[in-house]
Parts: sequence; C-alpha cells; structure tokens
Amino acid sequence: MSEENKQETAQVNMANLRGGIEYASQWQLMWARFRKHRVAYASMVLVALLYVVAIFAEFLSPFSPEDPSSRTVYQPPQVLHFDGFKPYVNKFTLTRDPVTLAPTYVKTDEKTYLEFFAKGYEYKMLGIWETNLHLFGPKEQGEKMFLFGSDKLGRDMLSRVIFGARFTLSMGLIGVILSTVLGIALGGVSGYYGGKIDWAIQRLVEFILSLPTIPIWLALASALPRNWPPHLVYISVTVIISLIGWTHLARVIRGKFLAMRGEVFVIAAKLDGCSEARVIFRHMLPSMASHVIAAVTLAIPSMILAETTLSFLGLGLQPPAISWGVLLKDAQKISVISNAPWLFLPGVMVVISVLAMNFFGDGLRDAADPYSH
Amino acid sequence: MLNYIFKRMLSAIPFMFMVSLTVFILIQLPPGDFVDSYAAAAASSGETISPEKMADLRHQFGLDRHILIQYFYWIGGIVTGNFGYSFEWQSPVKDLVGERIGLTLILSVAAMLFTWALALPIGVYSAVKRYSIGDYFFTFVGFIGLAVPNFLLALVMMFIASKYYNQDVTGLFSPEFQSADWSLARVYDLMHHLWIPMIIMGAASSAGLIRILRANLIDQLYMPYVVTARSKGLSEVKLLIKYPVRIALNPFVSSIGWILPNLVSGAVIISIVLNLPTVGPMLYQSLMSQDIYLSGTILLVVCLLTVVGTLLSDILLVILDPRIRLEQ
Amino acid sequence: MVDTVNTSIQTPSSDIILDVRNLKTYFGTGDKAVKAVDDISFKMMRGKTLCIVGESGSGKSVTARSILQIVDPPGKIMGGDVLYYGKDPKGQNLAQLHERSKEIRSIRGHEISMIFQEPMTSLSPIHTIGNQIMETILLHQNVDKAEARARAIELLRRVEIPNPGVAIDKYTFEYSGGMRQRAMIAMSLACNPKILIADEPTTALDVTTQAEILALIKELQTSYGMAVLFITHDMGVVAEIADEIGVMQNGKMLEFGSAEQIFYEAKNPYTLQLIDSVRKLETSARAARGSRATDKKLMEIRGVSKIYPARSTFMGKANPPFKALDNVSLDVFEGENLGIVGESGSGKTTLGNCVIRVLSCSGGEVLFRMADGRITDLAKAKTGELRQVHREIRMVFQDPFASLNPRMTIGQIVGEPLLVAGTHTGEALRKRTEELLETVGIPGAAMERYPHAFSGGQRQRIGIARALALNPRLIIADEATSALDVTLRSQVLDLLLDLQDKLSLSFILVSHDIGVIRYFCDRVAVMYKGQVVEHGPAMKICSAPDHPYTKALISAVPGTHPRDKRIVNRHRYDAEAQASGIKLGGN
Amino acid sequence: MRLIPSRLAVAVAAVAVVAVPSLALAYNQAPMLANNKALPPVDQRLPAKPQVIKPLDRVGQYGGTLRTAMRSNNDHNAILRVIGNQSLVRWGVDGFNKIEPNLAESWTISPDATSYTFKLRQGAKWSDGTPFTADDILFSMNDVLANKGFLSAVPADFQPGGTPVVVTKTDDYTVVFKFAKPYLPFLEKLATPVDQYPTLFQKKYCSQFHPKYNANVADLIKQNNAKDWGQLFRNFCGDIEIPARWGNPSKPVMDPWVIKEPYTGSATKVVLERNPYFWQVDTAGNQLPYIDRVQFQLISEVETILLAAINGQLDYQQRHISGITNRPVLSENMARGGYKLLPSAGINANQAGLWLNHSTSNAKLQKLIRNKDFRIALSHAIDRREINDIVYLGQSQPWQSGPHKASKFYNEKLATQYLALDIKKANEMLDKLGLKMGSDGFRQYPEGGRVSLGMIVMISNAALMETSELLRKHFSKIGVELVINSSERSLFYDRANTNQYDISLDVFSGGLDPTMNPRPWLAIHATESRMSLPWVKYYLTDGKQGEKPSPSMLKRLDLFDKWQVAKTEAEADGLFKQILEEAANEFEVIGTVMPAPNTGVINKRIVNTPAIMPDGWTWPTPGPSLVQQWSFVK
Repeated sequence: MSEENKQETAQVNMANLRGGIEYASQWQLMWARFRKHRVAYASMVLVALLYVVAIFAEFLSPFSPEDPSSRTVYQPPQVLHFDGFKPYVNKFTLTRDPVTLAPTYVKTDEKTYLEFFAKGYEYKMLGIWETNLHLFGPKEQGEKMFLFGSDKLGRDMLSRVIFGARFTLSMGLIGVILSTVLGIALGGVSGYYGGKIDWAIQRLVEFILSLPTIPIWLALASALPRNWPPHLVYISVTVIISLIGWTHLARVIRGKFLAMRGEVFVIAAKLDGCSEARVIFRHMLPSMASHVIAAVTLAIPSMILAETTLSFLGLGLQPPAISWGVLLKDAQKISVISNAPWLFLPGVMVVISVLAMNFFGDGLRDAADPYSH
Repeated sequence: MLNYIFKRMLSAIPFMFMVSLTVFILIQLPPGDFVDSYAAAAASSGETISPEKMADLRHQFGLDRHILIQYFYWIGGIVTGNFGYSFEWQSPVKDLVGERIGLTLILSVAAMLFTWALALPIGVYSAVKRYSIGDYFFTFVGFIGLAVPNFLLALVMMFIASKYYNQDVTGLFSPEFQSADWSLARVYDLMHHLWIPMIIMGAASSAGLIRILRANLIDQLYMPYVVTARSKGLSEVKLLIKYPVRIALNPFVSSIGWILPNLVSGAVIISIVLNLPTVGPMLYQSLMSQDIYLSGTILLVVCLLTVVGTLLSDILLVILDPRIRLEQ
Repeated sequence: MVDTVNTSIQTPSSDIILDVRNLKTYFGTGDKAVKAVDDISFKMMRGKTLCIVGESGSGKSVTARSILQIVDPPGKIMGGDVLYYGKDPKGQNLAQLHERSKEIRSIRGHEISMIFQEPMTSLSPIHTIGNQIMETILLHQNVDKAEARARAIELLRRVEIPNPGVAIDKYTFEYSGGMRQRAMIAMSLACNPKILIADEPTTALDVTTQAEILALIKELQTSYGMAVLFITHDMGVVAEIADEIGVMQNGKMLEFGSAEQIFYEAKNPYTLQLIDSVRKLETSARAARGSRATDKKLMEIRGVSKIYPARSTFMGKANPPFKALDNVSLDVFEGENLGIVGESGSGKTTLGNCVIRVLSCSGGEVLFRMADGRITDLAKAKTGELRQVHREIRMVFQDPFASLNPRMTIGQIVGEPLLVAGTHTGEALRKRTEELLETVGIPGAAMERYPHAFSGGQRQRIGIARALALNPRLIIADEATSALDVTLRSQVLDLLLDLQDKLSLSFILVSHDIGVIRYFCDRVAVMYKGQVVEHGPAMKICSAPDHPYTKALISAVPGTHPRDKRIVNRHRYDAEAQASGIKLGGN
Repeated sequence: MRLIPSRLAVAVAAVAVVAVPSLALAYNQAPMLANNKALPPVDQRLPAKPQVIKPLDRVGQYGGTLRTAMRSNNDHNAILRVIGNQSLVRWGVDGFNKIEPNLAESWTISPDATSYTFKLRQGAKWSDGTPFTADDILFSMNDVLANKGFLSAVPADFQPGGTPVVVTKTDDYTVVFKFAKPYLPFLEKLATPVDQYPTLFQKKYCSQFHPKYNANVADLIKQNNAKDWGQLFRNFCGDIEIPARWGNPSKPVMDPWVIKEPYTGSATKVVLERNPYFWQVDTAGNQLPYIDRVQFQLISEVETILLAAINGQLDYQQRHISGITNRPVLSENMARGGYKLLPSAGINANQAGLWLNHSTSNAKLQKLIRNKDFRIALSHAIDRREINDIVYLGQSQPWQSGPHKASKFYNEKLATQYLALDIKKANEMLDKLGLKMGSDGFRQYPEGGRVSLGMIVMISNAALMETSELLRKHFSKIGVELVINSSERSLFYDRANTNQYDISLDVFSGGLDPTMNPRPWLAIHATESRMSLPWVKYYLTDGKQGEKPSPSMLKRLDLFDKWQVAKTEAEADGLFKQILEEAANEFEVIGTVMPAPNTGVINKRIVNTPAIMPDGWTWPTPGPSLVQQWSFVK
C-alpha cells in the first residue's frame, strides 16, 4: 500500500477503534482460503441461487401453483425448442384410453411461443405492489406450458417446485437459526461457567440426544393441534425440528469455550480489566464465529431432510400448503412412479440443495481457521 | 471396570424413568384418544360406530381415568413385567413387541456392520489420498447417500427390484417362510430380502462416519510418533495400520453410541415403506391411533437401546484407549 | 555471503563413518521453494560426537532427517550424497536410495537410529514402551518374542530406568519427562546402531535432568563405540559434549571445526555472536547498572499455599492431594528485581499466578502497598478492588504466539487496557498506543498489522507494551524469555532494564534459566517441590549457594568453556529422589 | 388359550354318529378332507336338507388358496368381508333388492309385522360338529347381548323404539323374535354384518366364559389377566367388529372357512382353512366351499399392496387399491399380474357431497344457508364436468343426493335438480340476495364482512381433497370464498361433532340402500347427519336438547317415525317416498358426482364371480356374492 493511503487507513481504523469491530483481516484471510476450494465456492453460488428463487417465487414461477385445469392432467414435461431465437414448446392434446383410462398425450405441431418478462397471473411482489410480470411465460396470457410437466390436477410442477422451495428452504434456515441461538446460549453458558450449570446442561443434552429423533418428531408432530392453518403448522414443525437440532451445536460450542477459557490471551484480557461480557463477545466469540458458521451451514441440510420426512409421514405440512416434502408425499405412489416419474423432480431438488449446502459447509469448515496450518 | 458399568447402569434408572414420563405425556398430547381414532378409522371405510359404543369402549380400555393414574398403572406393570394391553390387538404388549424387536435388532446390526464395512476402507483411503480424485469421488457418493431422503430411495429401489428383478417386496420373508421356525433355508430367505433395507439404512450413516474417520486420520498422519516409527524402519503400510489408523479408530468405535439409535429410528421410515415386520410400522400406527401402552413401550425400548448403545461405546472406548483407562 | 568453509581436514578415511557432500533439501518447487538445507557438507568420525548448532529455522533438524530421508512432506532431497561407511566399507550412498526402499529401511533403526525432542508425542500414546522397543528388535533381528522382551528389559536397565521388568509394560504418559527420554534412547540402541542422531533431545528437559541425559549419552557412546550427531541450539550443551561442531544459519554451514577451534578461534561473526550471547548471561547486567532497590517494602507474601484436591482416576485409585505451594513467604522491595527460580513442578509459575489472582490460593496472605499507600491483601480482594490492583500489577507471558489475540490488530491489543479503563479515547488513545509501541522498539505505523505478521521477539515486545499501558508499579514476567532464541533473550532483558530505569518499575521474574536470573535479578528465591529452599542476593546464590539442592541446580548448568566441562563433575541432589522418577501422572 | 380342545368335542359327536351304516353317499367332499380320519362321512356332516347354491357360471373344482392382502392394523373387517357374515338371512347376489334364506330355512312375519318366526335348517352343524339349534340363538340374544356385563345397552337395531326384542323358541329348530311395535326393516337389518349377533356365539363353547354357566369364571379371568368376564369372553369368542374375532382357532363358527393361523398383533399373515361341516352344497352335490384355503397377507403400506397385486402375488384384491386413480396402472399390468379387472359400483348416493351446516355458529351465514336460493346458486356454480374429468377420470356422472336409478326409491328431482353449470344465473341469484361484490373479488354481507365458508375435509381421502380444491376455484368465480381446513381423521370427527364447520365435504350414503342409511335426508344419525347435528340431538332426545329443526325436516322426521312402525311393505314404501319428495323440495344439501366404478383385481383362473357388485359395508363386498362358490379352474 502506498504511503499516503496507509496513513489514511490508519486514521480510518483508529476512528472506529472505539468500536473495535473492524477485524476485516480475519474474514479476508478466511475468504481467500475459501475461494481456493472450487467445489465449495460453486456450491455457495448454487445455495445463494436457491434462496433467491425462494424469495422471488411469484416472479419466477410462470403460473399460479394452485390453479387446476382438467385439460392438462398428468402432462409430461415439454421439451424447449428454438425456432431461430424464439423459444417454443409443442402443444399436447389429452386423450384418455377408454379401457385403461391412462392419459396419453399426442404431440401436435402447434407451437406455444415463450418470452421473457411475460404477463401472467396477478400477485403482490414481496407483498408490496401488485403486478402480473413474470420472468418468463407464454406470449399469449391464457396459454399453458409445462417444463416440469403437470400433476394430477393439471397444475404446473415447475411453479409448484419453485413455491415449494420457499417453505422448505426457509424452514431449514429458521430452524437452524433457532437451534444456533439455543446452542450458543446453552453451550456457551455451560462451557464458560462450568461446575453445576455445566453438569445440568450436559445431562439435558444427553437426555435429548438419547431420544431417538424420528419417533420423537412423530410424537411431537402428532401432538400438534391440527386445526391450525398451514403457516402456523409450518412454524411449529420448524420449532420441533430445532428443539432436537440444537444439542449438537451446543456440544461444539461448549468444547470451544472450554478450550478457549485456558487460552493465554483470554487470561490476558481478564487481567486487562475486561468485564466478563467483553471477554466473551470481544475476545472469545470472534475466533469461534468461523466454526459456528460452518456448523450452521451443515445443519441446514438435516433440517430440510427432516421436513421431507415429516411430510412423508403426513405430520408436517399438509396440502394445500406446498413444500418439497408435501410434493414428494403426493408422488409417493406406485401409479406415479410407473407413469408420471417427473413428479419426483422435487426429490431431485432436495438432493441438489442438500449436496450444495454440505459442500459449502465443508469448505467453510476447512477455511474456518485461517491460522491453522 | 465392573463398578463403572454398575454405576452407569444405576444412573440409567432415573434417566429411563424420566424418559418414560416424557414419552407417556407426549403420546397423550394430541386431541382425542384411541377410541376417537378407532371410530374415525371405522367411519372412513364406511362402518359407523354409535356414541354409546364408544363410551363403552372407553370404559373398557380405562381411558376415562386421569393420565397420571394410567401412567402409574403402566409403570407399575412394567416393574412386574406386564407392559399393559394393546387396545387395538387386545393382547399383551409384551408379545407384540417381543417378536418384532428381534427382527429390528437384526436389521439394525446388519445395517451397522454394512456401514462400518463401507466407511472404514473409504475413510482410510480418502484420508491417505487426500484431495485425490478418489477422495472427491467418495466424498460425493457419501454426500449423495446423506442427501437422498431415505423413504424416496426405499420406494424407488423397491419398485425397481420388484419390476425388473421381480423380487418379492412384501416383507422380510417370502410367504411360505413367514411363520416357519428358524432354519437355514429361512435364514437364506431372510438374507435374500435383507439387502435392500440394509443398503438404504447404511447409506446415510456411512457418509457421516467417513467424514469423521477422514478428519481424525488426517490429524494423526503427521504426528511425531509416525516419524519415529518411520525412523525405526517400519514399512509405510505397517506403520499406517499400527499407529494412525489404530488411534483414529477410537472415535470410529464410539460411533456405536449414536449410530444405533439413528438406525433404529431410521428403520421406522424404511420399515413402513418396505413393509418390514420391525417395531417401526407398529410404532407409527400405534402413535397415530394413540394406542398408548403399545407406543409407550416401544419408545421406551428404543430409548433403552440408545442408553445401552452409548454405554457399549463408552466401554469399548475405555478398552481401546489406555489414556482414558489409566490417566485422570 | 560467507565463503564456503573448507571441510577437508585430512583424516584417514577408515575412521569416517558418514560423509555428507553438497546435500540440498528443498520444500516446494520452483523459485518459491524454501531452501531448508542449501549445499551442506560435513564428515562424522567413528565414536566421536558432532554437534550441529543453530537457531530455530536454521535447517539443522532437516539436515539430520535428510540423512534417513524422513523429512516431512513436501520436503524432498534435491541433490548431494550421503556416503555411509558403517555397513559396506566402500560406502553406501543413502541419498540415492528411494525413501520407501527395503535398503533404506534396513538401515533405519538398525545402522543409524534417531531420538527426538518431545518424547511425549514421539512415542505412541496407546502402545506400551516395551511393545515399541521390541518392535525394532523383531524388525531387524530374527529373534522370538521372549528373546526380544528380555533384550528390551536389558536395554531399559542399561539406561538406568528403575525396575525395568515393571516399567516395560507401562505407557508413555506414566513416565516422567526424564524417564521418557531414557526410554527413547533405549529404543534407539535396540540394534546397536553405529550412528545415533539426537535431534534436540534435552531442549524440553529441566537443567538437572538434561545433565543426567547428556551424561548417559556420553557413557553409552563410549561403551557402544557409536558416533553421535547432536542437534541443538544451546551453546552451553555444545561446549559440554561436542568433539566437532558445525554452525548453521538459514540452511548454510557457516563454520565447521573442532570444539577448540570454534570456541576459542572462531572466525565467523555469527558464531562469535552466538558464543558471546551465551557468555553474556554469565554476568549480571543489573549489578553492572547498579541496583535501584530501595528498602521500602512493596509486597509481603506470608504463608501462601495452594493445594489441589485428590482426584480419583478412572479406576477409582485416588492419588494424594497435590501441594503446589507449601507455606511460601517472600518480601518484594520497591525498585527491586526479585527472581524466582526452580525446575518444572517446583510451583514457581503457580506462585506468580496466585499473586496476581489468576489462581486463588488455598491459604496465606499477599499484602501489597497501593500507589495511594493503602495496604490490600490480594488473596482476599473483591473484584472491584482487584480491578484497581490489576492496573498497578501487570503480567508478561511466556508464549509470545498464544498471548496475543490473533484476531485483533496490535494497536487494538495494546490499546485494550486503556480502552477498558476509559482513560484514553479516539486520538489520544491512538497517540498513547503509538508511544507505547515506540518505547518497546516497534514502529508506530505497524499498529494496523496482525500478530501473525510479527516474529517471536517482536511479539514479546508487544506483550511488554501492553503491560506498560496503565503505568504499572510491578510487572510479573512469567518465563518471559524462555521461548526466545538465545540471541534475542539478552536484548529483551536489556529492554526491561531500560524501562525499569526510566519508569521506576519493580519486577518479579519467574524462570528456570539460571543465566537469565543471574543477568537480570537483584535477589533470587530458589523453589523446590512448592517450598522456597533458599533466597538471597543473585550473585551469591548463582555462584556459591548454601542449600544442597541449589548446589546441584547450579552445578548442572552447562558452562561455555569446553576446557572446563562442568556436568561431568556435577553435584547430584538425593540421587534416589531423582532416580525414582516414575510417579503416577506427569504434572 | 385352548380350554376344552375342540378335538374332544368332535370325537364325542363322531362316536354318536358312526353307528349309522354308510349309505350310498349323495354328496361328495373336497379331496383335502379325504385323509382326515376323525371326520364322519360327508352325508352325516351335512344337514338333512343342505342349502343348494347355484354357482354363477358353472360347477367349480376343489382346491387352491385364495391369496389377498389387508392393512396391518384397523383393517380386521377385511376378513369378515371375504368370509361373509352367516346370519339367519342374506342379501341377494346382485344387490339390495332381495333377501334370501341362509341359516333360516324359512320364516313367517305376523300381519302387524311385530313378530318374526324363523324355521332353522335342521342338522346344520358348527365347525366342531355340534348341531346348530335355537338354544345357540337364545344364548346369544338373551344371555350375552342382553347382559349389561357384555354391552351397556342392547344395540339399537334390536330395540326399535326403545323396547328390546323378546326372543323365544317353540322347539329346537324354531325361534320367534317379538317386537313391541311393527318393525318392517328387521329382515334387511339382519342381513347386514353389524346385526349378525343371533348366529354368532355357540352356546356349548362360549358358555364356559359366561358367569351364568361357569361358576369359577373368576380364576379364568385372572389366568388370562383380563379385566372382567366381558373382556375374557371377547378374547375367546370375539365380537362383531374386533380383531379377536379371528384370533381363536378353536372357536366354533358357521362360516365356510375356519381360522388356522390366527390374526394377532405380531402375525404377518392370517390363514383360514375350509370348514368340514359347512352346510351348503352346489347343484352337483359338492360340499362347498370350493377353495381350500384363504390367505390374508398383512401389509402396512397401501402402495406395497398395489405393488404385490401388479406383481401377481394376490388372487383377489379390492380393498385399498380399487380407487379410480389406480385404474391405469392396474389395467396396464393385467398380463404381467395374471389377473382380470373386477368392477364394483359404489353404494353411496354421492361421492363428494356438501353437507351445508344449517345450524352453523356463524349467525349471518346460517341465515344465508337456510335460504334455498343461496343453496341453488352454490349448486349452479359447481363445474361437475371438471370434477368428473380430473378426479374421477370422466367415469362418473353429475348427481345430487338422491338414490340411484337401480333402487326402487329413485326420485328424479332429488337426484338431478340444479345440476347444470350456470355461473350467470348463480351470480344473479346472489345479487338478488343483496350480496354485493367487494373490491377484492369476493361478495360482502349486506351488513358488511366477506362471505366466507369454512369447509372441513378428511386428509386421508385424496379424491375429497382434490374435489375441495376444485370447488374452491368454482366458488371463487361467483365471489364466495371457500377456506379448506384439511385435517387428520380423528380431528375431522372431533370438529364435526362440536359444530365447528360451515360445510363438511363427505360422502352421502343411501345410493342403493336408502332405507338402511337415510342420513342425507333425515337428521337421525348422531355423527353422520351433518346438515345439522343439533337437529339430530333434538330428535334423539325428543326435543329436550339440541335445536328445533326446520319445518320441512320436522315433517320428514314425523314421516320417518310412522315409517318405522309401518305394518305393510306398501305402507312403508309410500311413507319413505314422501320423505324423499320432501327432501327434494327442501334441497338441503348439495351433491357433486355419483360414485365412480371401482376396479379391483381377480385372478384370471377364478370363475363364479359376479360381473359387477355393490361396493359398501351394509352389503359387505364381496361376502354376499358367496365367495364359497368362487373356484379356481385349471
């Protein structure tokens, strides 16, 4: 750095020295190390993409996920073709075999042209302003197209998968945040103070860990008063899953705190006259932050799997709410496997998102300690 | 060692008591009781049950008494070996659970052995050959095992097995062996049916185990005692097996503590889909229909399995690692 | 760049056991490669001890390991020859052998064996000592298990480990520091090697134990007639045992010659500086600058004791309660440098921690006269009062790397005490921090950089700057210099003395290094097993002590004159106490 | 659990009979029984005049095992359905229109329809060889059913108008059922499975668990740690609808097959073997049943049952897989599974009926629901063709709540009024009711607030869930908001019974059995007549509790009381037709579509199965089609 901006950065740092928050370098080191891990970096981009899809679900989905239409029941996915630069899909007509009643689709040569920023169904963007603008869709507003095929009621699977992401991914996130807060609070207290509190909290952790997860979810989820509307059920299921999830994190945090308590620079901070809160938040937590973040990213996938399992058992979210678990529950039929396999696409999405988060979390954990060799 | 085990057993008693209380209350939480769900189930298949018959049934099952009285009746019974009556089957819970626990254990242990057989070699390989193509490949496969929801995997595998290999998928035994007593042919038939559930249950937990073994082994590979061993003239392979792998095995062994409960509870889902006669489907049904004594007993047994599992892994750890045994 | 040293001392080839020529070992490839060993040549004579000395990072340890090709990855031997004449008189070039070949493996542990610095981590934690020794025997000699076990027991007896029949089945953590190193030596002698490479074997040991081990190696060398390649950074040890000496720095061999030539006719300035910095610690700088001690009592330590309760081990066998401090009484006078010396386990660090209340003591009182004259008992002070005390008594820590928070800039670290006390904010805080750093010789502009950007010595200076932040009256330095290279040690001590003169400070220096104590302190207290066995003026204690333990301690300190070797005629304090070193659980 | 081994009882009977010289055997028996030495010859096992059954297609062949599947819990009635309920009388093979003699050879009804005299089939024997006599019926009716220790009250079907039936016998083979008031529907009730009590318990075997006949029943109770003699009795002799009915191999029965591998909690399959003493023969004199064994495979997951059927591992399966959605996958795998399709017609009046709650707690809405025009408007808003195409693959037809054409009570208006899709007319009618359209596209009450209907649906019924989502779209087109509260089964009933709903989407019963299940037109069933449960309470407590029904309902309830005590068939049918006419005029509840035909599977090599049979519980499919005359042919 040239001389004068070195001075200038010195001023900047000193100015907010009072706050003492500015420790960019730790993150810069971690970020540099993380970027070297190509797979983890790509996974991070994918995860970010998934959450963008979850947030802008209405805008991204070409059709409303809930409008049934009898003419397009169990329509197989349409392949996208390009006529010059104009993308289009071929229309299908539904004929039903009189004996077996199986829907058979005959490809016609009529084309449905698609375009970006097409007009579609009305919705409130981010709950603020009314619009009917969608990322892409058929040119004429009434037309239909099914890139991911359609389900039993003729609803567009692509839109349903996109809306499903909203519930499943957000449930994963909120659940993890809940269990992180619990994990840090309890793990921290038992790690920092030790003695009786530590003993009690560890016994509680052991008790919860020894309860077999799925049966307990079963019991808790079935204990839900089921006349609640879907979003209330959604929040309570998230709470249930995180009730069990925090124990692993609590153990990681406790271990870190115990190790940290003996560190020389922590003793030095105490001797510098720092209050207990300052010792924890200014000296101990920053060096643990990287490990906590890594543990959190690895916890989200298990939350997503938990949601799908609960929905499969018919306990988590119920139709008419839409989540990947609910979509998979509907697909869980032999009749679907044999003649509507595209209904398993939500399963593929679950696998992709869980994989991406695992690799992302793994990369974070390796990069977590920039000072380790 | 013995008094340690005895002490652990003693501390397990209050623990199990607390578990049984929690479990019992959990089961009673949903609105309505067994008779309601029985009436609902009957009604949904067209048969209707009059209100006074329902009151009759409630009296019969003793459901009109206060929760705590029911609990102490149950716990009192357990102490004397009577686990109570299942409402639905009208037969003692002990017999119902007795037969199925055996198969659950067989399935879980088989899945655990499969997990270890898979995780040990892969874990060692990907640690020694860090960041090689093999390492990335196995990590990827491991994560796939972790990522695919097991009920989906179960259904698809079952469909393929029955459609293309016309494998009988209606249970752990083909019909003629179902109630036959144990014979070699029956064991072979069991093996023939066991491989699908074993793979599914093993896939997820082996991924976790590979990650742990790989991380521990990497730490041990560059320890000074490895350099000492090399300076003594030991060959790389002998050196690898005797020192780093041996020490990295300790957490691997202590994984029994958390693998057993996961497998048992994981088995619930897979048994439902694959229709295996384990405690899984019975637990799910009894929870749904609030057959309290039956589901309470199963949950209690599963928790007992967990406690035993953790104790087993602690003991194994002590045997394997002298540092814990002798040093404070 | 110093010209390459001529090593062509013509001696008949028959008694050369090892001839290393233009050895190059690099880490990494291309221009970024680290040249750990850069074109080193030397010869080892049969039955003689060659010492290679150099500071950390000089490449001495990599040289030793290159001989047996057990360099940690990514290190690789790039060139040069290592001719070994032990097995095949015409010489075998070890450098050409592939690192996994059978030939090199038949030499490792059989012809040439090695011992390391930290036996605790160099021996397997979960295999018995016997198992690891028998492994070498069974590997190279075709004998059955019973025979191998008998040989192992014999070896343990050779290295003076008491009742070896029982010791053979014990684990590493059940041995004391010295005993572990003896077991390591026994293992290396399993197959009567012709060369023993010792990579800083005594650096981690107390001075008395170090003396025992050096004597043992000397005695085994003569009885086995083997050559010893001794790697160390301690010139005192070199003076005591070396027949020939090689001085290394940054991968180069600066000087090579007999002990006489190096110690008395050294030509290379770096060698001279090494010798001088060791000799310097045989004088007292404090005395040279004139004592600033007054007779006003600053602190009175009365009957302080610290007892750790008995803890039952896993199997229920409870070991007795451990008395770390046993009724210690000491006075500290204003302006004085009080030294507390003792070996590991003597309780010196515990005393330091109890005084500043990092640990609470089980009994006794620590009276301290505050700046405003009030006398407070630190042992029973409440947190509020304690905070005021911690402004007047500050601490400097041993490990420079661990004592600075890696995630804060050094400006923030040094400024923390001021920030917390609220005495300075904003610009005033920045100026005061810069001033503090300047006083300890660190450029103010470096405030924005992080601890990982500084060397050990610089970090220790930053630690000192932090201690000075609140204008303390007493600084407790707990082994403040023991983690530094010998050349830096005296510089830091000089810095502390300068500060003392400028800021009228008093010091309590806790150390195991007699040289440092003699150089820095006015008065010294000697501790052994939690008790103060003797105290008095530094010069008297360090030259003519009264108490037998102090005598043993002082006599075990290696001198810096090959001509009057001191270890060989050292005084041994209750030998059986030393010998019965196997106590349950290291401390 | 074996107390007095039935073998002993058999031996005693055999000794008494062997003395008779072996006549030229008029009847022949299944080869399977040939090697069973303990059995007397077939002629002595059959009654003097065994009932002759004419097989539907042709005389069958003996042998084979009928493999079918059932769910592993709460599905015990699957066994009753296949084995069939052997009552005094039975339904005709093709449906509800005819009652045929079964265990009773003949019967006479008193002119005032208050007393029924049944002549029993002489010589018919229980499965352990003991003769079936009037004493068994008296034991079942007077000693068990009437005993407070067994049931707190005699079932309603046996105490019409509150006074229990009086059962007496004039001789060993004649029994008289005397009612206080005329009780015409008694015969039909007897044919239904829930009223099989008279012929359920054998006096000789079951009396050992009855305090009146066995003094030391107390230690038996302790021995089997039962709570009281009722539970002990049920464990050994079972009851109409409990798993224990199929749990005791040594319990004597009159059914064509006898339990061999009992149905217990941990069983993975239930096997029944032919009853050597079964009292029916075919036209060629062969003792029925043709099939040797019936095997029920216990499977927990419905999809696995479907997979087993496709795989050809099941010979007969209707339950759980006959839904219309499985029709494509079943028909595609016919060749592979070696089966042919077995269609059956649902007996419900409507597959997805809208029970509008006339006493909903929401006062504004209640006034609207009670207004006929609002109901007509809602009906016109429903696009029944779309429901039929999507949910029932176009196999059903629009229908309201009336009985089917096949039933003699078919009422053209009640079945087909207001079926047409007419959004314009619906909107006009709603406008006339003063429900102005709000800005958010939904209508508002005159006094403010959006018109919103909360509809409860059972989560486990996929067809109802899909129909509800379609209805929501249809109603939104006329500005009426429909909120779907899908819920677990047990909660569905909990909420329905506590009146927390505006609409309940559920089947309308009474399509083919209107007199048996008149629930959509009469507020008489405590949990199922959901047009208004408070009205039901009013009716059941004679006005002391609940809420006074609408004038039209009061008129219908009065007609129903008269119907119950009608003396002649003609009088009864006339009254019932008036009830249906009144219901049609009121148009209380709205229907969507008739039940679509269900399709089960039956092994290609099985004959004598009816072309189409009803699919219900009062006609316990496939029992009344006489499974004992089904036969494998090579």
